[in-house]
Amino acid sequence: MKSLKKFLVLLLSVFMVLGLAGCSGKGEESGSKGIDNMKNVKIGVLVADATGAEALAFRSYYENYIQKQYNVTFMYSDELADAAAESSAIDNFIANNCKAIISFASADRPAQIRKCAENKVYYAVATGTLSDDEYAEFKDNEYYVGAIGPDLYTEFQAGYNMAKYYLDQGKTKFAIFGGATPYYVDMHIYRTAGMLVAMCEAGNGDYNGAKDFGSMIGTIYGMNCQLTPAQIGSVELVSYVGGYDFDDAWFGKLAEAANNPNVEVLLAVGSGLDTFAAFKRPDQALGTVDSYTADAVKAMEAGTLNYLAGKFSASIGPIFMATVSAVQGKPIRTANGEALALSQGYWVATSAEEANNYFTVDSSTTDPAYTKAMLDKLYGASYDDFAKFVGAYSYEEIQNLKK
Amino acid sequence: MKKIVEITHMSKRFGSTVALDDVDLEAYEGEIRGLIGENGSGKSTVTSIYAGMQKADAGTMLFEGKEWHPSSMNDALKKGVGMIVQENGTVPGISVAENIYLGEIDSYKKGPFVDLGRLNRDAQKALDDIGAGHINAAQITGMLDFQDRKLIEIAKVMVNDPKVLVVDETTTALSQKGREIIYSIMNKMRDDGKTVIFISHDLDEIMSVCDRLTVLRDGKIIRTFDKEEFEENAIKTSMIGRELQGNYYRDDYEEPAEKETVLKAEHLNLGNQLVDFSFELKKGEILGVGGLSHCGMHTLGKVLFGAMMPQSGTFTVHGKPVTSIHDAMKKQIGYVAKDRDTESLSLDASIKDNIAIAGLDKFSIKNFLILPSKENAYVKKQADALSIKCAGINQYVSALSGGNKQKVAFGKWLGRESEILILDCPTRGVDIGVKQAMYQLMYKMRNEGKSILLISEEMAELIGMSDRILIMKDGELKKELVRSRDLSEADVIQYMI
Amino acid sequence: MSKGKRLAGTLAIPVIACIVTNVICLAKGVPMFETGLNWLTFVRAIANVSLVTYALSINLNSGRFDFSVGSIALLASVLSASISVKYGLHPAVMLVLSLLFGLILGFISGLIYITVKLPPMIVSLGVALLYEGIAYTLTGGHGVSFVNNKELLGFASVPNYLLIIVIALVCVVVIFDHTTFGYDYKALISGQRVAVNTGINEKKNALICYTIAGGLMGVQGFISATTTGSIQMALNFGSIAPMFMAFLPMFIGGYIGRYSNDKLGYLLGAVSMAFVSMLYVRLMVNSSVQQVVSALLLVGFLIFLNNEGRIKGLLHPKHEN
Amino acid sequence: MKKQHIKDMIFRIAPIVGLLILFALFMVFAVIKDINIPYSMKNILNQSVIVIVVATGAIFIYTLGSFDISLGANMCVSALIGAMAYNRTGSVLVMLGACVLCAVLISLVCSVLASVFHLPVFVTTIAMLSLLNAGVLMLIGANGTGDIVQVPADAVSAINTVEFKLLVLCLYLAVCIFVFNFLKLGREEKFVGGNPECARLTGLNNSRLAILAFIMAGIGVGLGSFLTITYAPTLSRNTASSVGMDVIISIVFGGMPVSGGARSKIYSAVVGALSMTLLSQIMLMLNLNSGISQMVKAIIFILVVYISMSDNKKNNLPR
Repeated sequence: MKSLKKFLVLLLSVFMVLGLAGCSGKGEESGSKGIDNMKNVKIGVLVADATGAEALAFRSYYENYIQKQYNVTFMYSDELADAAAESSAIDNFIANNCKAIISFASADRPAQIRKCAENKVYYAVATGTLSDDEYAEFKDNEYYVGAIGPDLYTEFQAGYNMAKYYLDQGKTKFAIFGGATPYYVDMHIYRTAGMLVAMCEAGNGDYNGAKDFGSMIGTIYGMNCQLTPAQIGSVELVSYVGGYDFDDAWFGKLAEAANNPNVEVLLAVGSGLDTFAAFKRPDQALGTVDSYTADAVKAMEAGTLNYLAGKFSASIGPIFMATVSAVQGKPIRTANGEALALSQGYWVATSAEEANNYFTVDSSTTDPAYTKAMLDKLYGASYDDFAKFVGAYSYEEIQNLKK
Repeated sequence: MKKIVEITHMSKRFGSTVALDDVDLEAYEGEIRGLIGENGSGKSTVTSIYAGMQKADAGTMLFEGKEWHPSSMNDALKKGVGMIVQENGTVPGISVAENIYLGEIDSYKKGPFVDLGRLNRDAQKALDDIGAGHINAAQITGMLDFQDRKLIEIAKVMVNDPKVLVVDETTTALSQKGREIIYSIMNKMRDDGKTVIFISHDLDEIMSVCDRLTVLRDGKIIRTFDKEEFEENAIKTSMIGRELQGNYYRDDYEEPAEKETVLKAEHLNLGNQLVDFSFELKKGEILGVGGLSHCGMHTLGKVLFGAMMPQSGTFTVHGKPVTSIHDAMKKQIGYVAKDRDTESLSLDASIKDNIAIAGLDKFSIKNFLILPSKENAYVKKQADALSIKCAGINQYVSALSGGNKQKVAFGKWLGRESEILILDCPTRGVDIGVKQAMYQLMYKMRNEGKSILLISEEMAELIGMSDRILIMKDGELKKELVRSRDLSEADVIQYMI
Repeated sequence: MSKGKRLAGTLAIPVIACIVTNVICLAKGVPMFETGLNWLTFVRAIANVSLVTYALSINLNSGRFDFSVGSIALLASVLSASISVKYGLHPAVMLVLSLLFGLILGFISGLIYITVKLPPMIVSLGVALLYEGIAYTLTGGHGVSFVNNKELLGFASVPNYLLIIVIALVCVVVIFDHTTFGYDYKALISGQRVAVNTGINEKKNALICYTIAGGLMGVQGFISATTTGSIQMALNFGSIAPMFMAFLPMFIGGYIGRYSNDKLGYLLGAVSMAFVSMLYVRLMVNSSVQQVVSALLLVGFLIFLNNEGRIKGLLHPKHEN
Repeated sequence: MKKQHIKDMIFRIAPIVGLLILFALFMVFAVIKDINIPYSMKNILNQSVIVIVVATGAIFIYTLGSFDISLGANMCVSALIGAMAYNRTGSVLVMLGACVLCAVLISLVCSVLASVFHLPVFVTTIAMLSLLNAGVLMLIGANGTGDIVQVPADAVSAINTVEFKLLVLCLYLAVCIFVFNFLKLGREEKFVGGNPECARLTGLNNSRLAILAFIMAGIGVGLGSFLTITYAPTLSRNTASSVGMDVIISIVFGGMPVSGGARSKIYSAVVGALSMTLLSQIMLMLNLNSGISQMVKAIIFILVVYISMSDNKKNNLPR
């Protein structure tokens, strides 16, 4: 009995010594500000999608590249369906002592930022932006690191460019898959609007009275986000399908929309490969916003797909560096001390070769688009350098940066 | 005589209840052996184990001198031991033929498929063989009445030509014709040198049918009587373990003191169950209703309690019509249903829950709030009054014996101080001890001025207890008989069939 | 029942569905069947719905509610598609693999049920979570995509679907109406206690039921997968959705079963639903309207089913009394 | 006799033991992983509270032996209506009223529909689910602010505290416990669940009781939707989408028999919901991928329910 007590006392003292040593060690480390000898930073990642190809590519970049190169640990949330789930996930991360949160979830960004700021946790938006009002509210908050990603106008532009690509080839008969448009999801509404505006311009007509960026969005909302086919001047939107119902009627609608004998081009605001591709005839063209996967490349090679706009997975590298910099006390802010608000667009591939180049870089876990060497330069960088780096996001520019 | 069935040191427990306690039993070729005992005495348990329905905890069984371990009822039947069970032993949703060959369809395979033609032909023959040729083998069993379904079970057993046949309380549910079929089968088996084990709680019947009689009590064998030793009082005494005190039924033949009509039914019609049925129930009267199983008397009970609506006709209590069960209860009517386990009680609930539920409005404050103390007092009063044998009022009803379950069902309505009690087969499956207590209770209530409608399939009970007896046939009132010393079962039966 | 009455009772609902939907379509100036594609959509809907309906009804008729059917379709198709894509297998082989994996997964699900002896609904909740988790883990969350595999996508054709529909119907009818297993199954449905006491092996029977249901769902998973060439992952009961499309055809099947065979009834229920689906497709009805209409149809039919006597009474008032 | 008694006891307390074990495990990992324990405790309460409230109400439906698959959808609609009511009036009380009223109304429609037309309750809730999902899309469309309906965050931040939620929870729980154990209604509900036919023949009005049970559950859903708004004032079509299944899982995990009846326990919801939240927290600390953590969850779920409920005495398989 006595010996047991002794043993316990011994054990306890050993722990205490270890603990003290640990504490002092930490103190030392936090003193030095180098990115390579910082102590481990836990970063929580909020995801609204745990199964999409794009989401998984992003996750792979963080977990299989960044986490191996830097002394950070990523904690991923479950798939977050609503604002309440986001709030819970942030609470979880705070409880687990995450120092920063990078968010891919957008049900309620202001609430996310407020909660993080209250708890002194840094917060950054990956692949998205805040609205102007939201930015005005949070830009001066020291815990709001900022956002890098396509803003809604960029989304609009992505849709516009995709439709224009085919319109320039003289195509006039289109089918559109509107994705989450019927669920009032802005990202998809703006892409759809972009496509329709391009058609209005080329066909010299209007879609239910709208023909430009401003009026088109209003018109779509006016239709309760339930679009219908229409003649747009000399161009025709022959068929339209929205939603993700996955029931027989939905499959039927997709098949009918794609297989309409008049349709020349299929446009998808997202997941074109999972929806239209299987129903497409060889004489038709297919363009989609999607990510660079092996399947997409194969589809481009096979001619199933002709136009692919996608985010590259490493595009979330800079926001990571901005976040880590902030955690380490070297925040990257504008001259006025405001949070980052940088737009970054898509990589667009119109040939199998391009797509393959993009995919090779994008899927690499050893030599991704943004390597450690490139990102290191962003650590505590000036705003201008940072913005310049982010702005040069096209494939060619990045390849040049690498050299 | 050759010993064919031999059971030694058999024990069986159900949870905390000892169902069989070191039982030894044997039966011989060429005899009809009676098994008698109160409910819960273990007579069904011992035979059902022997027939493969369940397993014993301890003991050995021999059949024709060899070790006997049936894996199921079908297995036992195949090897020569068949049993006709007390409760419903057929599956309603399948055809008669499928029931007769239930679990043995394998032997009707033609290639990978079932040869339905041969199945139906064989089944029809089996039915014809036992004299039940009026049943069509291809019919869905659920469409038949209880008696025909019993006959199917008999056919199912007999088609296997068993050496030992167990008949468990089957006859109570049968009409004269059904009984004759089963008696003739039993007699034929004995004459062929086979063995019948006959279980019944009807002492008269068992004494007339059996060659020897074994009495069980509390899971133990008490005594075996040979035919020449048969004597009613001796058997009864060994069944309940003491002398029966007082009379079994009431022994007065006075008319009820009061003439006030409490319940009046006029021209009730409901399908073929009630045809222009009219009667009056007086205060302080036991009114018996008798007939064959499907004469409509059970429906009558439900209608009078507001549980079924007649298509036409009226019935009133003190001149006011009854519109629903709830209304019937407000008018102080109580109803003990025929099917105790499914209609009268909630088995997975406690004694307290079951008794309290009918009297919530009696002891709750403002018909709303329940205080545990008041509730316990209310339930305790009923449990004590009925002397329900239990570990406590929180015991689950499922753990009680049949008689005690029935007491709980009575308790529901006694607590409400119901003025009119509709009792549908109140002593069905209840042992003699409890039965006697129930009769005394009914009599006491009658003398307190309460009115009882006693629906029963037991002639003796109707004759012994009722002030008047209504005989029903095919939904019609055939005859009204008034209480008298001279009334015999034959008098009653002639109007039923 | 006379032959005429049987025929009328059997065909009434699908014929009404056919007429009503076609009339609505024509009124809108869109014929329901114009191209071969329309037929393909129609037949695929029948195949999909009938398979799920058989699978769900097998256990539901025995009082076993199964939330896991969708997850079986998911996991079975993930397994078979992964293998088929990797080794470039023929669609027929993938179909057989889906069936096999479905059978195995159904068997495992049944095995868990008879082992733990918990109410099937609870077991199926656990199994659904488990299978979803396995499917997710196996594919790293990616699901399986074979958009470029023209051969596998080429399976989608009217004759192929018809073949599946016919084979599935023949199988369930033979298995459930003409084998000893089927006879025992029916006995267990309506008289569980009696049947078990008589010596029918309930556990074995339940196991076979789960296995068959699993196999059917495996095939359904195959059809779903080869429709678009991609299998989407589901977590947190995301896989239970297919179950909901089976309820209405199941009730319709139960009704038709009174006049003929309930399995045929399920198929005809699926046919009726396919007409409704075609109506949605041809008129491009948006999904919220679609949901409302489907819900109303379900409630409406149930009201009809549960109040048939009363409705008939209203239509033909009795003159006596 | 004694042995049986002890066995019964074990079964009865298994869910609570499970909760304690999970809590102990949680504490062990919390210490190892050096997490912020006080914050985590608050967080666990925060996350469980909504499911507990809704599930406690739902116990009334489960007690009857039926269940409602449309609870989550009902919550979403009620929350949307509540939020819209706030935006019209600016009053939190009105929002609370609208939430509860709407939820009760939906429950009422569902149960009355079932009772008037003699429909099986469960199937009615399936149809209700579709209707409500369509209703959600229409409400969001009618609101006209994109894919979300929002209440200003500062409007509810004052009551978005653990203390307030606990207060609501305790009040509602107290009411439910009171109704369940001390009112005629509770007794009758339990009795109907045990044997509906016997209940009918004892003068209980089963459809009236079903309607009352749905009203009790509706109040829970209404409070749950109110708490959802205070916790996350931005609502979308996915709001509360997981609540429906969370409620079923929690209630079962907490030891409630799915067949209802006399053995129903009102505290199942509390035990089950807390257990499930603890389990998720443990998974999170271990940082497993979503698929694996779901598999572990499934296995633990089946095991715990197996220990607490399985009835091996019965010859027949449960249905």
